Amino acid sequence: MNICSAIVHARPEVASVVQAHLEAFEGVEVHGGADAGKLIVTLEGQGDDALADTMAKFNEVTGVINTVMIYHYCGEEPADKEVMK
Amino acid sequence: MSDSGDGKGKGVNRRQFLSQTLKTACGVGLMGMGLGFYAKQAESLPAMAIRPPGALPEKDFLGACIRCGLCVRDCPYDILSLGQLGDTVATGTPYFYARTDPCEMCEDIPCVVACPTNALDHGLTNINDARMGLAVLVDQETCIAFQGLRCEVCFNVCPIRGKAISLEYEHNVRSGKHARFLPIVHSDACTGCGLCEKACILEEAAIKIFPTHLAKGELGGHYRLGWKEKEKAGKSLVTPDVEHRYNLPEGVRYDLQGKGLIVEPEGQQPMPLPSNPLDRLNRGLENQ
Amino acid sequence: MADKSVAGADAIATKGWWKAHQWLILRRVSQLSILALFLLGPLAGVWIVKGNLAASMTLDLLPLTDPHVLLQSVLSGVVPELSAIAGVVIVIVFYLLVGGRVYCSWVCPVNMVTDTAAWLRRKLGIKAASQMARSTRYWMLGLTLVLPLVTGSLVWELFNPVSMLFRGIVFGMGMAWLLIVGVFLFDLFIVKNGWCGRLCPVGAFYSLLGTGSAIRIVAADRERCNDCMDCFVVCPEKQVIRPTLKGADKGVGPVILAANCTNCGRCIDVCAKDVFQFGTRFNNLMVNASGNPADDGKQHTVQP
Amino acid sequence: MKLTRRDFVKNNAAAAAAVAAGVTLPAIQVAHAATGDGVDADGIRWDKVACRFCGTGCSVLVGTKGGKMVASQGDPDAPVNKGLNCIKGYFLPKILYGSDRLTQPLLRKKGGQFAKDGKFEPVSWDEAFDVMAEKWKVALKKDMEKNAGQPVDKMISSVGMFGSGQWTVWEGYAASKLMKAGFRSNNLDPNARHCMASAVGAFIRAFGIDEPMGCYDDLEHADAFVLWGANMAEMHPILWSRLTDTRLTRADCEVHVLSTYEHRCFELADNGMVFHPQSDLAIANYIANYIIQNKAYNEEFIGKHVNFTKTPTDIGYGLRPEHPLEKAAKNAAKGKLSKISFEEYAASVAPYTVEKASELSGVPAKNLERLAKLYADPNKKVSSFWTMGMNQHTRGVWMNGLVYNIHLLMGKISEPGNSPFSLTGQPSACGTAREVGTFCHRLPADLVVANPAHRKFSEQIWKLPEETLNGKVGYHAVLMHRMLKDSKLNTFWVMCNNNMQAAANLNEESYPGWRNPANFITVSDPYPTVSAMAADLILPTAMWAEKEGAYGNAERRTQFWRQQVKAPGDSRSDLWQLMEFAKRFQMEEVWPAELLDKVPEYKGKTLFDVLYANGQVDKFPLQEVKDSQGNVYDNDEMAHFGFYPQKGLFEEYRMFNSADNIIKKGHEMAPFDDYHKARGIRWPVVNGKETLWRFREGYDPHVAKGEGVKFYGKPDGRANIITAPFEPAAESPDKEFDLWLCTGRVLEHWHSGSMTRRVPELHRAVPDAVVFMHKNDAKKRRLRDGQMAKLQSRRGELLARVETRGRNRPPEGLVFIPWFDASRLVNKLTLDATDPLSKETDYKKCAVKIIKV
Repeated sequence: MNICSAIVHARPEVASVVQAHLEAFEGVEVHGGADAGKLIVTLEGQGDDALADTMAKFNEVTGVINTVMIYHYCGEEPADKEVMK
Repeated sequence: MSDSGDGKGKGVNRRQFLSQTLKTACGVGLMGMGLGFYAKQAESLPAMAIRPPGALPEKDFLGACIRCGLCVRDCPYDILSLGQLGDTVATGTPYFYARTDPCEMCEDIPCVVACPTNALDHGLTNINDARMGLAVLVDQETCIAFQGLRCEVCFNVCPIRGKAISLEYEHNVRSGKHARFLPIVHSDACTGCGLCEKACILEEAAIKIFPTHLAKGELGGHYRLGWKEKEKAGKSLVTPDVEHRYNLPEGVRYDLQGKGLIVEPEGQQPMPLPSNPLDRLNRGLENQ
Repeated sequence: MADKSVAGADAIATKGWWKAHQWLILRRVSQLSILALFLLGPLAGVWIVKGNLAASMTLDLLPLTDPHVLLQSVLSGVVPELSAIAGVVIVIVFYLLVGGRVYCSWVCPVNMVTDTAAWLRRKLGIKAASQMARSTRYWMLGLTLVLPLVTGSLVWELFNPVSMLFRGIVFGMGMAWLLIVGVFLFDLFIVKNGWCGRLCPVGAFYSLLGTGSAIRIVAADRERCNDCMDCFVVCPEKQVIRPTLKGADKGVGPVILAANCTNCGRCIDVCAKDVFQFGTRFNNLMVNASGNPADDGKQHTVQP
Repeated sequence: MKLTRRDFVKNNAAAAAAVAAGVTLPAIQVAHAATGDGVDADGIRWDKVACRFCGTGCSVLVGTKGGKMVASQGDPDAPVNKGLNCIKGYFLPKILYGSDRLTQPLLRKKGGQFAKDGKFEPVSWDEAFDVMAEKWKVALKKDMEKNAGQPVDKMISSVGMFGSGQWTVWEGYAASKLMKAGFRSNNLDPNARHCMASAVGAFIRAFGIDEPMGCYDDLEHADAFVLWGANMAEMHPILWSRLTDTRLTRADCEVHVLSTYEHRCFELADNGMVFHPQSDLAIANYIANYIIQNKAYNEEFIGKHVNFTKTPTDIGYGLRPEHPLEKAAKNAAKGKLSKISFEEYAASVAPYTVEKASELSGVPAKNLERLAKLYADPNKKVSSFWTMGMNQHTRGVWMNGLVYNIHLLMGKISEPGNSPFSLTGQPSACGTAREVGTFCHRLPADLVVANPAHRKFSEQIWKLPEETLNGKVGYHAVLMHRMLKDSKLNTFWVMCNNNMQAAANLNEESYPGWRNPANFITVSDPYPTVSAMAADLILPTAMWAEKEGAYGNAERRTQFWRQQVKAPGDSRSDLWQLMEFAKRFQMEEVWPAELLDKVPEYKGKTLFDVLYANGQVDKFPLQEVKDSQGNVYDNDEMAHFGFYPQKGLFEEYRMFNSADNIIKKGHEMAPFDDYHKARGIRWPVVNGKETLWRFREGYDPHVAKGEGVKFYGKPDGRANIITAPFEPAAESPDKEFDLWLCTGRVLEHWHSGSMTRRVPELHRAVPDAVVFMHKNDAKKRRLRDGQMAKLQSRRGELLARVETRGRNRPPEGLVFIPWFDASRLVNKLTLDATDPLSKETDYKKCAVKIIKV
């Protein structure tokens, strides 16, 4: 399991368009923040490289100003174990 | 007075006598000032100590109460104590703590009757007129009634039922389908007996009795509540409004002082009942 | 002369122990039974007397009110209830009759404390450490009456060890025992008879009340005095004795008229020569009228 | 909602980014799982449990830590209460930890031996059950001798059990099976007899099937509410807050309240009516009359779905047969319905004019008319609610029926907002007492002992030889105490209730019965209650969440919970006790040889083997009880017996209501495991779907398309309108005993107070039972508020303080006293008059006098 999160700074006026673009990448989820122009994004993928590549591609999306990685998790636990209800 | 000295007075000259007197006077005077200042502190009643019913305003009370404890003795519920040296309550003066021993509001108010000095005002003959303090719902965040739980213990134990504490019903926005039963204290009826504080089921009571001067806000001297003034006067304070007329489509009324725009439902008869049972029978499937 | 640390040793020797202590014991009985009466309610549920020395109600019938406390209260601007006024009148009449400072020696619980201090002081032979004018108490009295006038509250009653001790015993002591210990230590180490004899405004008030009171100690057989000084040793207000005991020459009558005599009767106890007796202030008149005080005085004595 | 480890990490990742960006994200779940493994940040494990108290059926989340229940909260996801609780629910964990919990069996002994007049001494479970089984065996042997050669519907029994609507579903079921199948005795009755029997009787008579057709959603859909003898404000606090909310938010919503004294519901009432006790019969008949006179009735509905019937009148008061009132009754205890025409029905209610109803009830005519108009208005959806005011009534079955009459006349039934709704007082009066057959006349799922077909069906499910089940209706609750006194019932086991404080007429019936030297009384109780004090053997009981449980509330909602904590000391659950007690009996000791001959394989076995190790109840092996977060829970009964008894019992019970060949449909339940996942499911559950409103097409799977409404509990699908007149109460005030006495509850305490009085805060809030009375009545007796007064009836007396300004405001001539207070036993005063049909005691009406002490 390989998961990281990032803040994607985008121009507020086009943030929602950017969000749609980002969500098109595989394993990418946008959790919110479009109003403030700071999109909260999580990425999920197979290896560190794949994630780094995806992140790099964020900056090519029109309207993206900058991308900052915040949190990175890689672990071997089975990802489908229930932890809460 | 013939005892100004231990038999040594004989040898005392005028000068010595004067200086001795002056010394004593100064000493006692200083002591008096000390006592006075300390007294100010010692007399500051803590907010949680409540005076018995009919107690004069605190300042007058401290002058009038001779600390005899007769009120304590005549309280049938034994709720009153006398302040002891080291307590935060002025030494020898009567008080009770609502959380542990609230006033049971005896109809004949024996504590007042017992008071020899009018420190407990003998003019108080109806216990409902007592103002020992004022119940204040100090914490809406922990009062479980404000969270929508069904408690209302304070309302239920209040002896001035429905007047000193009333329940206000309010829609519970969070749950969407329950009402909240909010206890509201009314200072015009609350005697400050403290039964509510005692009964409050929280670890620390959310409703507490405070001295009235701490508990009450005061409206700006210039402002009146319009609806209350109107009620008092029994009519509008200024010229009554004229009758209004409106441009309205058919089947629509306008009630200026009441509901505003009223659209009459089409073809629906209000009560009394239609005499034709067919109306009933054709009702049928409106809920399907 | 006998050992001064045992006052009245002569008296015990000549009259026996009981006779040499009879007034002391009676006083203790009086002080303790008053306390007991007040305690009977809270402890045993037998309500004969309610309240305390400031004001009390006996059998729901007899109100008694301390005039000093009530006076403070009135000075703070209060109009007392009828029961309080009645209580004060009864109390004043009583003390006018028996002597104002009878309150101090027969009623006040602090008396037991200060008597103990005085007794211990004699035993331990502690000498005076400092002096204080006996008149201080009148200044104190003035103070207790001025304070309510100025502050509107009974300031003195926040400190008064006299009311506090009694109330403490009946209603609960709190930290008041500290104050009592203070009085005790003050009397023991600092000023002899310091509290009751020099400072206490309550005593001062009662001394004024009793200036003209009827019952008095009479040095009826003062000519028998052998100057053993025992009475001076035990007397808490010893300045009151000399003018009378030694005043025969100056034409002073045999009655101790000084207001601060507490009528405690201890001088009667300790006098091996039976110089003193209880009598009335009118014994003096009779001396003046008949010129023969000794015989006449005796007829008016009170035998316990 | 499930959260996998991946979601969890992702959420944490997103949350971290959100914090860094200063953005708030609405839908991220991080809170609970923060520490992982199903416990919260404080190390508390949370799980759902149904509230222990009233029939509302709130769900709570309880928090345990270190084997102790340390926290609770209203369950925000529970549809009934949405995270709310009443004041009792707020203190739920504390009921487990009263300082005087019983932790070991106690037996009356003298010189080391059991003695009826001995003192309680601690004994082992073995000794307790040895002594108890010996007494039961003596009684069973005697019964077997007497029953030799008798047909099953003539069999007597001198063993009995008094159970509870607070038992868990499987405890009630296990008890029913033990008594009826094992001991072949129908002397099993629940305390729900005191509470719901009249409602049951009326349901069966009117609809042929028990329990309400509506559900709590009626509270949000009604235009008007009518309370007939229910103080919902205090007794169903959360439902009342829903009702109040509807009153506040729904335009033109009205609340009508009927009661014999003013109580807290009157605060909300638009039309509050205080009527003379017993005159509700007249009021209900007047409303029917009004509807008919104004031709407002729903002709189509009554034409299609209703039969008109009448019930015998002058039926007595359920007292002992030698009582003058019973001797005078023409049709004592008769209830067989006979068909009448609509016109006959109309004529039967015609005398109940507004004038007559007003005169009998003391309610002003205009209030009555307002109520009648409400019911008669076709455009108003009306929900009627009632509880003990109508059920604890010597004409309770009649009265329930009279309200159904009104709803049926108008067709205002079985649809959202139109609902005659009988609320329950206990958490599982429906789920346990009624559904699994713990009444002396019932078998599980609405079957009855008197019906040979029902017995046969039950015998098949229970794997019993034919003619095992006793066909004679057993002793009901009130009769049990009379029979104990008469030495006809000799061993008696009281579980999960406090009947010595509850049953009426303590001095003349209950206490002499229990202390009768011929009898052996066992009480299973967690606390030293009045009942425990009067017992011979006390068995310490695991309570509430100390065992896996299930309750069924008043809207047919069945809720499960897992065992949260262990019971203290040697306490054991009622289920353990019932099953373990069964091990003490060889089949030869309980069944006669000729019955055993039919099943030779049962010879030499124990009752436990036949009842519980029967291949059905022991079908489910040991397993881990786990929640969806992976928390593992104890199940002490499973650990002890080596199989999952709760599941086995429930699944066997399901054969009564969900098997293909069931006799009465409409009671279907979901499989055991489904309930542990859900916040309760409302039966009938068909194809995994629950039922909100019964008998109506679309809502009820048993009503076919095109049928509209079908009361399928009755063979012809029609409900009964049953006419019944006003008849006076059993005991009314007279010159000497000049006041009506009404008893009841308060919000802060539940029933006999054995749990709530052990919560210090609740005790402080309401420490003593006071007698509520009118100021003038107090004045006449020179009584003041707070003074002690002596209440005296023909049967006993007690002292209580007078309250004239409290929450209940009785009219002149009536006093009210709550019965929670074990220090003043109100049941010394009450009369054991019952509804002759339902056998439910009338706790609301007897005559007392009050004297100043």
